[in-house]
Amino acid sequence: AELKSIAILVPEQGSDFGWNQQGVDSAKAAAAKTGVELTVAQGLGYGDVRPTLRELAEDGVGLMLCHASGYNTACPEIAQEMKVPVAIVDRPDLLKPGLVADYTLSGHEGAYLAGRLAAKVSRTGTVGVVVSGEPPSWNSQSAGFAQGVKAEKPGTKIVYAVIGPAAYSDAAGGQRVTGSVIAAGADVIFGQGNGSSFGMLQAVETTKAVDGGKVLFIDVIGDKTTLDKGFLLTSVLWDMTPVYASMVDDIKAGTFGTKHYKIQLSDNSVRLLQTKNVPADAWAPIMALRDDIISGKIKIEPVFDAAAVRALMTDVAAK
Amino acid sequence: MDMILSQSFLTSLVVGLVMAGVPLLLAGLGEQISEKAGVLNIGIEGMMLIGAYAGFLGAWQTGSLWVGFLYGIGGGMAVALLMAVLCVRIGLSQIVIGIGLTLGAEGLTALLHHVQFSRSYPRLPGVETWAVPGLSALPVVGPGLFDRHPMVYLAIALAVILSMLYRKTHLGLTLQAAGDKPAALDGAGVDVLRTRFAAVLCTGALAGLGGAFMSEVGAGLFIPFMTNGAGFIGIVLAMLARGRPLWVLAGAALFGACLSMTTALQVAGINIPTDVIQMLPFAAVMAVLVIFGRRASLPAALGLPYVRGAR
Amino acid sequence: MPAAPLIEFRGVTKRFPGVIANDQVDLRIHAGEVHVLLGENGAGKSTLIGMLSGLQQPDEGDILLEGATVKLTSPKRALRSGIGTVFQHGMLVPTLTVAQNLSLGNPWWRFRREGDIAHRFEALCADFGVRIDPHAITGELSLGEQQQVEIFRALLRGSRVLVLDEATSMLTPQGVEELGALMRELAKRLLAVILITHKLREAFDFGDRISILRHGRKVAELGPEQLRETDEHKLHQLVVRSMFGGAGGAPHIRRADATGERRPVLTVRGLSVDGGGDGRVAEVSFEVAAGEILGIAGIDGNGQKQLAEALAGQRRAAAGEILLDGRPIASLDVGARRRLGLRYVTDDRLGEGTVGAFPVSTNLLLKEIGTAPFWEGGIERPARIREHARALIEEFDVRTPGPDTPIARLSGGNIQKAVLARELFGGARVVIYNKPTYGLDVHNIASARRRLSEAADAGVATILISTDLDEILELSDRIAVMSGGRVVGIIANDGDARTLVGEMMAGEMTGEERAGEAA
Amino acid sequence: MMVEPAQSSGAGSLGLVTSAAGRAAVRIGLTAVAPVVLALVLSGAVLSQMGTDPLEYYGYVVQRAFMTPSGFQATVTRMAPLLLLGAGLILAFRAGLWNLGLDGQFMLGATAAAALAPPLAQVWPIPLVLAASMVAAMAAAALWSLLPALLKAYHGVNEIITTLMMSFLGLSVSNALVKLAFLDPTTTVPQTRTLAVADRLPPLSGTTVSSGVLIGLVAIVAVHLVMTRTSFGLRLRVVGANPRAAIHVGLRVPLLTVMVFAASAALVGLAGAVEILGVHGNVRADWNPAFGLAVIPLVFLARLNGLATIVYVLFFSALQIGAESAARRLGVPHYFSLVLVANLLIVLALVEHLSQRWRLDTRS
Ligand SMILES: Nc1ncnc2c1ncn2[C@@H]1O[C@H](COP(=O)(O)OP(=O)(O)OP(=O)(O)O)[C@@H](O)[C@H]1O
Ligand SMILES: Nc1ncnc2c1ncn2[C@@H]1O[C@H](COP(=O)(O)OP(=O)(O)OP(=O)(O)O)[C@@H](O)[C@H]1O
Ligand SMILES: [Mg+2]
Ligand SMILES: [Mg+2]
Repeated sequence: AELKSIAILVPEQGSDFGWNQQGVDSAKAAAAKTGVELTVAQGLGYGDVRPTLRELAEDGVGLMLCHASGYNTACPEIAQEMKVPVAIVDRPDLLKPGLVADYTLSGHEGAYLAGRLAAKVSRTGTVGVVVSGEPPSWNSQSAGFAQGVKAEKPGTKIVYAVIGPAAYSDAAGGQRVTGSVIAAGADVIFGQGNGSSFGMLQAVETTKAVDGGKVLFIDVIGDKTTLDKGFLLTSVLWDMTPVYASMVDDIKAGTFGTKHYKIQLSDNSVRLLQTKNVPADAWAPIMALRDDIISGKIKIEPVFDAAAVRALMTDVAAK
Repeated sequence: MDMILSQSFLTSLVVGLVMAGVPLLLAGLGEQISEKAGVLNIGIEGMMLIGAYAGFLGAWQTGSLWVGFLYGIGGGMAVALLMAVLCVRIGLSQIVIGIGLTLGAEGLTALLHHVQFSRSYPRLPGVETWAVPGLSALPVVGPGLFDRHPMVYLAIALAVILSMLYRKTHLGLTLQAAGDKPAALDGAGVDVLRTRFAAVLCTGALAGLGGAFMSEVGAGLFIPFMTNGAGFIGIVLAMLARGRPLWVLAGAALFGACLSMTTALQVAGINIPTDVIQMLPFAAVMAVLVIFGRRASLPAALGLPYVRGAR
Repeated sequence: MPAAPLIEFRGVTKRFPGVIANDQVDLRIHAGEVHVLLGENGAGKSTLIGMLSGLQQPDEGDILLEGATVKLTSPKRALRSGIGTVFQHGMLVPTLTVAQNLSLGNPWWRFRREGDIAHRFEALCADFGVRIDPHAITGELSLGEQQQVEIFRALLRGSRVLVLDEATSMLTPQGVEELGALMRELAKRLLAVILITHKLREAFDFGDRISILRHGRKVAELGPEQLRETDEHKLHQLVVRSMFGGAGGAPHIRRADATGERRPVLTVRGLSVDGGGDGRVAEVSFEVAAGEILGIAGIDGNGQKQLAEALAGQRRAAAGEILLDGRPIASLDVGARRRLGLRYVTDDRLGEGTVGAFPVSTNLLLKEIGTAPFWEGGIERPARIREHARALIEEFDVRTPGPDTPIARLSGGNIQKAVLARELFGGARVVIYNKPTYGLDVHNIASARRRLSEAADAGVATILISTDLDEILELSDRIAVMSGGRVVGIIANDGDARTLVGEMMAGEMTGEERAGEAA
Repeated sequence: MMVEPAQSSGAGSLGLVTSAAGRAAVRIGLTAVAPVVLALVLSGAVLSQMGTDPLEYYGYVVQRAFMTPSGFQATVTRMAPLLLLGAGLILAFRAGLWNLGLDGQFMLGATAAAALAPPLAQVWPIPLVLAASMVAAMAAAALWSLLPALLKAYHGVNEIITTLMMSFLGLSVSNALVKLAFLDPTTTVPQTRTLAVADRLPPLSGTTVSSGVLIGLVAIVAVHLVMTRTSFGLRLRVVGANPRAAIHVGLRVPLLTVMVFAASAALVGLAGAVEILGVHGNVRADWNPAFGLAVIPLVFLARLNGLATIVYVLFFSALQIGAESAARRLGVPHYFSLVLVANLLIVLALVEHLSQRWRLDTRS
């Protein structure tokens, strides 16, 4: 089929150095690569997006990228109603040929590597995971991270804390909770959150680890290097460009909605950010592990359930 | 489990309590001044938010937290000025205007943030703490409570000072008369409107300072909607405290402690879902109300505009 | 002529939307005089002194203090100029102590020195032979005490002019006497006292000079010589004519003797009510027969209000029985008692008797909400409601632009007429009146009393609670006196009732003695 | 100019004008149109500060929200929960009760409906499922209001504190319920089961408008009529306007208080149900549209008049729909609509005050 323009819908402004920005940037890159027009609908919030979807469909958009797990009920419904293909996240079960495709994003492979790296650089033998909420994509990364830590140094403790209900914007809460996690011994923080992740970063920058040394921060999805003041260890970067580009190709080829799209280490759609804060000798072994994962030598199963994630943490902590 | 008992962790819980509690304390003390004087200041959430934004802006532009606090106070007072003119001077409904101001402040700060900071997310450098000589050497509470930014001490001192002012000077009497029987205060030769006007401005100043503390010290940055209902909790604290600043202090500490506890339980690996733990502070307040819920002695003229000689 | 006046009003005019409250008023107030302002309700008395106390500013004219024009732009200015005012409605903060109230008005940063002010207050009290605890919570004092506190407050502030707006309306006869003595004492000490009252008796007893306002204009002034020299009856006529434009006073209504054995309609036995902080009722028993008026006299705050509310069903009784036509009703609520014919005319018409923002028509049916034919199946029938209102407005001569006017826009007297209409309408068996003429002018007082007695003549068992002894004596068949929540005696209203009641009110006779005597 | 004082019954009625039509037109012009224009101008200043042409923005909002079929349908659909929330608020506010716990009650209602409807739809006929879910939602929200209601009615505890606290609590509870009790096991997303599109409240024929809007309209008109035309409404208004008079005339104030709270919360809960059954189909964890703070100004703007509330809700829905679209085209975040509503509220309150003063001044 012919495809002239696509649209991406994101809940927050596409300038958050995270989920939203990465989605918008990737969509831009994919549109440029495949030669289609892109409409960006950002800051839509977590309410009802049906009006926007209908409007986009009326405007002749040929593919709508619903880049939020909260949109995965509305988008397939409107796809059906308006006969316009949509791509959603976190609902692989809703696949529908020609209409609905899923690209559940899981950076668990990258998070696993981050976990290995964290365990390597931790001096105190304790690392922290701070999240603002427990959506599936974060759960799988939290789990991946814990598995990585465990694999690298089984004795390492993992402290896990969720900030709270309104935590997307709770920057002060992010700082407070991260501060407590650092005080509980963590000297590497794996942080996932939107606005609150800036609070986590702030805590990392301004709090000393229990051994008096520096605390390092591992970010997810986006690249905050330009904002870094020397505390960013790495980031599990996502790049949806290949995903979006192949969606466009699939629509053109008439095969849309027949397969799941993934981000993964193998095509660099998930990768670990190398910063100057990574010790020189630590990077090479991590890259070797990456190759093992790609080759299938190491298998990491994604864990999406919050309770299972917690079990993983306490498990580790109990050792 | 050992980390739960480690000194540094316990300290961090005290720190968490202080960080969460101070903005609530300032907001509660501020709201209390208005309420005493008979103005139910529902706009305090907006005042905090503007204070948070202005405080961050000031600190970020000048590099000085103290200048930031002044900005925050100014921001809060600007909103309060609007409220005072509309509700005290003109006598419009305090609840309507309060909600309007909160909405407006939410929208405005989110827009300003979008225009100014959403591409750079600037953060402030770490906060300089000031250790109270002697006390800061105590275990746990020493570093947790007595090695903080001076604004923490000032906020706590403010509760004590206000409590003393209310008891020792005519401030408390004047405010109480403005709230309980404004006509009597007027008859005694004190301008009721001016008293209430000043009270609302003080509320704005304290709420703005609380917001500024949140953005400058609590988070080190500004994020839209970051006050997250702290102002409303301030209203609740002020109402529960029935005019006594030290009760606001206790209430703010309780709330802060509950928030700290949620972190503590999680870090301890106690597997209760976060949402259940998050209910703690609110459930605590409701429990207090159910158990001690006698007729809350709110000022008789609370919420009513004063018009001299009205019949 | 006396020396230059302390205060002088020169051509003072004050307008309110739709009313000229004061019209070119000239008035001189001299030191050492009690100057009485008379005038019917709405004549402009409060407005005039409002300008003196800084609450309002004149639209035209000047106020002079010792010959010099002053601008009294705020209560503070007035206080500084030595003008102390005791307003019609109390002006103390009920939640503060007396001493705290006295120190109100200091700048907020000053340290509190309640000890000092308490001492000075006590000294002043002693000077005038009064005892009030400066550390008592003001709201817990009696109204008379609160008023004395206000007067002393004005004196403590060094006032040279003391303004008392309807200061006597809340007081008992003794209280009035005491206040009169206090005023005379103040005048002796060369203060100027301005007294506003509705009672001519007080004006003649306490006043050195009387000014009469009518429709905002000063229509007469009687100096000390005139007051001394003119014959009392003539004086009375003169004043009444000035106040009301020659219409004369109210006709005297004396009830036809209504003694004789009649079946009691309302029987109260051993009724006790916990009043909380504000007065209680203890073991009260009495009966009222059809067509009978039982007056309940007593100093304000001796449980009358609690008794009335307990009878009406607004307040729970702690013990005792209430029988209506022999049927116990103590467990019934207000509505059920009303349906049985028990009605209550409250003394607080604006505070609880009416909903000011609602139309007259609704207020006339406020106690019948939901009943047919005005509501059918819960649905309002506006035409019938308005029709009902028109009829009552007509019958009770309620002066209102129409049935849809919010009742708060009516004058006090007309609001009271509407309340009377509501309570007397349809099958009233027992009506409890609580201070039914409080705050009304002479005309309205007369018409309210006439209503009350006509209803009684038509067979309504009537309970008349009043602090106005004259009213009780004028209307009642029997008189009960309440003191400290008890009925200390019930006597027939005959020749020496005034002295007996006065003695009981003053506490010179115990309930047992009284009961023995009355039996 | 001579203007008769408007006849206003009750605290906030919109002075249903009885005087001559011309005068009424002038008054409406001055008190309704002028403030809107002024608020638009003030907010427009904010827009132009952000480098956007206000006229273009407003034009675009009107165009999208009213002139395009899908936009208008979206506007009308968005009205449904707001109307129900407005109805609940009018009921409470007219009775003098500050029910500020809307968000918690709304979410509990929504959660109850979302928990019940999908499994029931497997076994019961759909109309019955929808009705049962709505009843459950109303019951859940009403139950949640019981504690504040009882505390207010029998202990005089200020309901502003308790409803706010219960609102925060309710949000946590509904979240916990979604994540722990009513989780959809077929997906990793923490949300309830989804009610199939075909099983939801049917759209108005030929449109995408949820028939929830009819429920909303019926509810608010019913509340309006109850408050203005029935004995029950009058009793509530007496309680609201003068609680002491209510006791004096023998109304059972505590009972009425509890009833009003329950009814108000039930309507709010119904709003949640209608939003779920008509639009969303499920409740996601951590979802909270926070309609409360937006609706309160609307009912005040409408002076607690049900019919006027419909107009303001329409205005607000249009603003939201238009602003979402304008955000994309003109780059103005939709937060702008908050600024506009706040401006409108303040300006209108001010103008109303001034016009009342002016009315008094011209009376003599
Ligand atoms: N604030 C006001 N606004 C409008 N009209 C007023 C106001 N105050 C007084 N008036 C009107 O001015 C007139 C004079 O009122 P004022 O209170 O001075 O009378 P008064 O002689 O003290 O009566 P009363 O014996 O009832 O106390 C009345 O018609 C009154 O309604
Ligand atoms: N606050 C007010 N604003 C405007 N007008 C008022 C106000 N209060 C009273 N009035 C009007 O002023 C007039 C006088 O009021 P007031 O209560 O003093 O009546 P009055 O002359 O004493 O009558 P009555 O003898 O029946 O009590 C009335 O016509 C009333 O409508
Ligand atoms: Mg008067
Ligand atoms: Mg009068």
